[in-house]
Amino acid sequence: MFWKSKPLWGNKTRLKSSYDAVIIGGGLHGLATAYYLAKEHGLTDVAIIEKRFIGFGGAGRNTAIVRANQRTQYNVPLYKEALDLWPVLTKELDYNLMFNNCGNLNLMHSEAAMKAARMTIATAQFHGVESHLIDAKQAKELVPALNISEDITFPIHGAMFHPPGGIVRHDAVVWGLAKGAAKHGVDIHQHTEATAIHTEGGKITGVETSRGRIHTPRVLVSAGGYSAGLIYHMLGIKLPIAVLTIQAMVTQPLKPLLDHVVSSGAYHCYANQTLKGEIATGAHMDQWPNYTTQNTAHYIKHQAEALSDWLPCLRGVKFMRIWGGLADMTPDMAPIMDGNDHYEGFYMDCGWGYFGFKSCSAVGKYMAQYMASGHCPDMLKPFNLRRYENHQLMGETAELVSYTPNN
Amino acid sequence: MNRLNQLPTLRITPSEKLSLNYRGKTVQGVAGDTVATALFANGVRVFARSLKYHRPRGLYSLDGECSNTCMDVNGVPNVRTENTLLKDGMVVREQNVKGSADRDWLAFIDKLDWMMPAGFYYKTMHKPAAIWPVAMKQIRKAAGIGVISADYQMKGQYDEMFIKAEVTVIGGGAAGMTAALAAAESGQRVVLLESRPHLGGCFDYRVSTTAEGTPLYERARDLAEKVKLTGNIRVFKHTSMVGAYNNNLITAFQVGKASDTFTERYIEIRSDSVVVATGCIERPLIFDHNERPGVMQVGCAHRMARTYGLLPGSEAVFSVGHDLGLEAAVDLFDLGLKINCVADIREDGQNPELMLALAERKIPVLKGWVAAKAHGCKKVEKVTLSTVEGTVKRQFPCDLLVASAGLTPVTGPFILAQAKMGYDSHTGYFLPTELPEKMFPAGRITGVNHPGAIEASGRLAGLKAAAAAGADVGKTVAEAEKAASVLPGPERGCKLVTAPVKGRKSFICFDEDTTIKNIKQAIEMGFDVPELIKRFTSAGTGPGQGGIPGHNLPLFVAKYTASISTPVPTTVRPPLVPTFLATYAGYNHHMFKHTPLHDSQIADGGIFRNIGVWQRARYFSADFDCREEILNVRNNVGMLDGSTLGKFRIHGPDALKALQRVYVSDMSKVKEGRIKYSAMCNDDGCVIDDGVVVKLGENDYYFTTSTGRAGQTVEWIRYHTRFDGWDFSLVNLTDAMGVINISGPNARKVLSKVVDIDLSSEAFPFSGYREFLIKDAVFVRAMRLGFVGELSYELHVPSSYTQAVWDLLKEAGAEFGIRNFGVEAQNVLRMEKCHVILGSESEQRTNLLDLGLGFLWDRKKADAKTVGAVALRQAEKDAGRLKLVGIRMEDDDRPARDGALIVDNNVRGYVATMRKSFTTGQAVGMALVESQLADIGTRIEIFEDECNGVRLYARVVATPFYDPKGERMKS
Amino acid sequence: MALTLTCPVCGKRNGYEFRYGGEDKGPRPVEAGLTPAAWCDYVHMNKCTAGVQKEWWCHRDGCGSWFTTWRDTTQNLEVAKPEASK
Amino acid sequence: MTEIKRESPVQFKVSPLKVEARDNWTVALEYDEEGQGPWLVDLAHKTRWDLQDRKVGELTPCDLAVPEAPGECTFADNTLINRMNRTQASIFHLGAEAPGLPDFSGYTDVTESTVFLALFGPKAFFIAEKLTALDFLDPAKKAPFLYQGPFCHVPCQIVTLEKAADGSGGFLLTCSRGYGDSMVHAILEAGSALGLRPAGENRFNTWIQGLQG
Repeated sequence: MFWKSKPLWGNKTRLKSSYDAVIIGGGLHGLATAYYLAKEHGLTDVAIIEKRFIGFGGAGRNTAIVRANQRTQYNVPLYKEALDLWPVLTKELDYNLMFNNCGNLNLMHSEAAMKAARMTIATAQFHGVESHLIDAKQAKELVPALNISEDITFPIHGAMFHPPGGIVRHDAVVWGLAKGAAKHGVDIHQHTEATAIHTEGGKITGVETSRGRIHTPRVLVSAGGYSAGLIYHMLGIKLPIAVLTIQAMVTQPLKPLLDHVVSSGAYHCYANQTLKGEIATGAHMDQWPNYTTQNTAHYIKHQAEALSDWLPCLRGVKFMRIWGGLADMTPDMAPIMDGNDHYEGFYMDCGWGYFGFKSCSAVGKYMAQYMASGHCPDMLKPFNLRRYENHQLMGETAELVSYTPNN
Repeated sequence: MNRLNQLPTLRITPSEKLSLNYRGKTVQGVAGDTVATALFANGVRVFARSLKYHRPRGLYSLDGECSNTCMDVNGVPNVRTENTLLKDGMVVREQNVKGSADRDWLAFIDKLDWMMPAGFYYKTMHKPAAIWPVAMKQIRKAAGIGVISADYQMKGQYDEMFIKAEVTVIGGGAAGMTAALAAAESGQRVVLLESRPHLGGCFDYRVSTTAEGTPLYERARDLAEKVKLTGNIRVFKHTSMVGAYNNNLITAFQVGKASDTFTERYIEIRSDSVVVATGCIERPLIFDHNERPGVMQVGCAHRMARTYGLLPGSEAVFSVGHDLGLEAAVDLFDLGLKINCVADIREDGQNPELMLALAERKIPVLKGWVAAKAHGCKKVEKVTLSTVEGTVKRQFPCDLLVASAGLTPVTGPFILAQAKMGYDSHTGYFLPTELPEKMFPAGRITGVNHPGAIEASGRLAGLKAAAAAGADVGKTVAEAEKAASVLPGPERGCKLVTAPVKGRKSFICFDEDTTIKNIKQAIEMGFDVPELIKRFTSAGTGPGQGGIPGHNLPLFVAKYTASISTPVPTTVRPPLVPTFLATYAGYNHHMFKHTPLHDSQIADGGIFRNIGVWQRARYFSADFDCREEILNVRNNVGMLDGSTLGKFRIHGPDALKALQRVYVSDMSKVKEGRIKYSAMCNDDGCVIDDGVVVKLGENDYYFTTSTGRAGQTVEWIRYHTRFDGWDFSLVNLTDAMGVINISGPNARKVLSKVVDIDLSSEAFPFSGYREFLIKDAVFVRAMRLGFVGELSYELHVPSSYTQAVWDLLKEAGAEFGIRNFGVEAQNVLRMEKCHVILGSESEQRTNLLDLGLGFLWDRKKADAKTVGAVALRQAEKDAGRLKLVGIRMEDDDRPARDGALIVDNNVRGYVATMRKSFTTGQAVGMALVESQLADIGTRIEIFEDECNGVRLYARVVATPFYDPKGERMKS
Repeated sequence: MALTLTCPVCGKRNGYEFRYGGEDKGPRPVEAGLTPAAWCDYVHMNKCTAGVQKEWWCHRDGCGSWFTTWRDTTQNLEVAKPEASK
Repeated sequence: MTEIKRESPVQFKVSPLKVEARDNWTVALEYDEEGQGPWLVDLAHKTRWDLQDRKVGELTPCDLAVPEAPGECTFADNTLINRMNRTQASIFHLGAEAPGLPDFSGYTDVTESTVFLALFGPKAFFIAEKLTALDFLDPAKKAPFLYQGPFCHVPCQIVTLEKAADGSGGFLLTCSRGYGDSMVHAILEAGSALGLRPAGENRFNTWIQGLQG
């Protein structure tokens, strides 16, 4: 009977003194990696160490957009696989992840942006991902609330329309993966803080936690925005990361208004309607390191100004709630997935910026493969840390870097 | 409905009639009414239907803590009608109903709650997978409350202000007013914010008296008068505080009165210190059907009568947990309400005077009793009262059930200001365990309820705030502390969480239709933290911003989970009151820069584009191919407004050193009378800017940057020299000079009609720089450049004269058919010459060498620590890089589109810019390709979007495509 | 606002008037013999301190000065220079 | 034949009642219905200099001292000197004529670089507070003083010449010339409810003559 209640991710367990693998961070990437380690690789003696509760960080703060229309050939296949996994996971986990396959519109506000979009669309199509360039009129047919007049700050020239994308219920992914991981034997330790990583002779030996020491030959740090600080603090490894606070907000719930995810780079703004009817919108980051996850007066006003321009009917709607999360930004807007380099048995999965949600399923799968075999799967090879000193930025952003926090 | 028109506490003007349209009928209200009170006066009891179960909902609080009275007003959804002032002619409709609020066809859903336990969405509707998309459509339709049309245009004027105050007081009740008066004594600037349209708070409607015997409403009006007469207090009424940020930035919005020029106004206040005197709302009493229309909180029932002159019912039962409830019962009885019973949750501790007053009126009082169930379908008809333990039950008829478990301090401002909140076992409140810096509580929020104590705490907080803001009030603070200490302190609060019920129809959150049973289900599934339960059950995430469940949810979770001993509060987030986007947006000024030629470029038919901060003419042709513009430059002469170009003067003893740091070339080789073209890189060696440098004198240079970099150039140079202590000065002259680019084989002929100097190629050669006067008045800096590949002069003219010089040239060029060309024509012209535009032919991965600009780099100045030089050296021999090449299509009639990919089995690069050249007839362009494809003659395969697998082919060719020897631009 | 910063020229101002210029890493390293790893460490790598750090800011919308200050990244507040700074 | 005329970055929608030709500028002296204030006056034609030098504090442009601390101003003989930072000052010539640029490399004539406006009269600062968070009415600040900061999002130099707690007084504002249209539009929009009107140079002269006593 589906209304009978029992604990979703098992009863609370004792922290053992030894595990085959320890994952620091009970977010989406940690949970997904644990799930696949246990399910695909038989590595079931895995502990997830979470300082607060699962889904506290970015997992519960993102606006749940999924898509696979990244810029480079390194990223598109990974995100495509992630996108394809939502229905699969829904079935595997027997948990409705509520994938709303509504498609994404990425608005373009200049000739140069249209050209950039064409390159991205060609890349998508080359990899078998559906994506099209449409003009402003076509965009308005898909999203009647759009203002395609000329008299706004950034008039709309067209859009990149990406039908396979959409929205997934992010909390459901957390709880579903936790359920799946627990079912395959993974121990989820909430309210447990990792305080140190132990090494000996260049090898990982254990993790110190607020509830005692764990012996383990493998550690993955997948603590979202906290990863870079934690890795430097515990192992002295510096990363090309700046941790920023990114904000999002919702309006009061409305009857259906937006049938697609709409976003605009020029306005630094996206908007989509949740299944509950709220317009979820956000994307602003203050351009300095900030671990607070606090929102700002500046931003909620900025967002209202931007939406007044391109979704003007929303002026008659009220903002209800704003919140913040962390985004760990790299200079080339691509993540760092690496392992067995500085220390044998040390793995990291970080630098996701604001792409951590959409990638989590596929990354869990490949990071699990990496950790189980010790060898980097081809899919993850381009994301190594050494690319920065080798002058091989990934090109996920076209923007010329300057002395922003990314540099 | 008859109004109680003579009460001294009224905030309505009964003689001033206003009308509104409800469900197609015109009904009357009076000035001072809210939309909801006007509807109530006209017999409306069911205002809305709930989100999930379509349960009837009525007036419950009057301060907008829930969506019960949210309606559509003038096409705007989700308006809280209970605290929106009535304006003449409003059109009001109910929301989320099929039929009407009174008769909603979807009301049957209420019976199906058993199908919808907490989180049921997660466990259903995904098997088989095909069901989900269908189900989702239905969910979307059912979800959401109001409707906004896609073409809705919000009316009204939206103002904004950004002010500074030494002290901001949030809440204009007795405590807030007293605090403001105290803080103002020292002459500081004080801002007082009150969410209701009038000051007075909980004194405003009460006839009980102060220790001196003054009725509280009179006392409030006296204080308000004093505030009004105090010059350094700025009062904002009908102003909701919505945000508190660190460093005590407070945000709020004000609703305009009929006489104001604004509809709503956004307010930001930078405060040195803050007094929070927000008082209390009521903690909802949880029992079965606790949100039936006719169930009302104490303050709501009381204010309906005292403020709006409307008796909230005819026959009432009270189920309360605090003295304010008893006080209201006495007063409402005196105003004509029949009261069948007053159940007080508390066994003892009641104010004896109130007990006496109830007895005198023969109102039965049951101590230790509580409402267990409200009966009636759309309205309350009777109530079951029960002992708190649930052992004995009794029923009473009534059409009004005044229900309130206790009080809840409005601590939102503290939570937003990052205060840690803890459970206070005496009051039962969540209070700050440590106050945020320079933030002070005053009044009922501290737990006091005695009128004198409320004022005393206000005075104390006001003085402390003034002191924190720098006023010298030490002695006064001590006196105020003493005065407050002798008055009654915080009162013990009622701790009851729910009536003795199972909770299937006991609502902890009205907005989301969350019941006690749902919460229990969530806890059993492992969600044991209130914050997680909130996410899982949605409780507290609706339009009421958690006003209803905020206090009860953590109390219930603590009670139900034995593992948690002390209740843990949930978070609140801004805006504390839902706020229109229109209000936040305010003026939304669009700030753009215009060139000195802006108006004439418009008059000439320019089609503009926003480029960064500038607006520029991109086309002067109806067809965006710009054929005529392009050919006129190639064959004749054209003029371009290049004023957006960055222009700078750098001077001082270390000016050259600074240039050597940021430019890749050796800038000591700049010759007088000549321009030097060079580039700036970032630390990755990626080119971020290019431009020319001119030497004006010893350690005195003039240089240009690209349009996009102009705003950041000064800080870039200062950044990269910040450790050096060099002595140089930078002056941004970007806006000081308009730039006229006159290009084409006839350019010299045109210019020579306007200037007196020798323009021959010998006297003013390519790459030359000259200064001269036009008409003996206009000082011009002239350069011979070749960006578009023709004979070309770039004139830098003082901005105020730019239009005059342009007009002179236009006049002089008339005989040659001179015409404008825009940015797109320039883009094609320069492409034919393979001159790069940064960001167009380059990206983050391409460095100076990749672009073929290595000739600009002087490797012999390592001491200069030139930005980017290290990266260039380290990456120089790396084969795996993208290189910029020229390509020509095999089919000249089929140019690839910009952005097309270059592929084999993998992506190997992309086309940056490509056009079919009107000049040469060839389809040519520039592309970034992996270095193994960069050799001339290499055949490359192009994958265009929407190509359906059909590839195009091109070859790498020599560059430039036009006038390879540069004879034309040097002519 | 939230953040305020103290410009050495203009005094305490709204944080949005400023541009962040990175963790303080000291002067540009000497070019000779600089390894790719050392170059990368200076240009790209950060400590990502969750706590008080010394950092660069430019008063972009004001006087234009570049200056260093101390800020607690867990509070997003400017703080006094810590006594025992490394 | 085209006349050589100079154009201001600022254009009001109303035409002036009285104008005067000066150094190729057409200076508006008076407008119709200037009202009771506050007023907005275009001063684009007034000469402005930038002065930068390591020893700027020791220089005496127009025989006036450069003030010591950033933010301080010297105002005398229709000349306003504003100390910007350690090495820089701006000089505004508010009279009818300006002296020639001194023969010292530290000076740059920046008259052409900026929009130059005066906003003064009753409630002048209640208009300002709709456009900037800068605190002009700070009791600790004594006029004249300089702020370098954002006004309607645009970096500006703003010199307060007079102020009172009731929001009256006035200030001079410069920002990049290109913003002229946007800035004037924004100021007039914010000021419309408070009666802000364009005014001519005469009214400005009366105001500053009063200030200089």
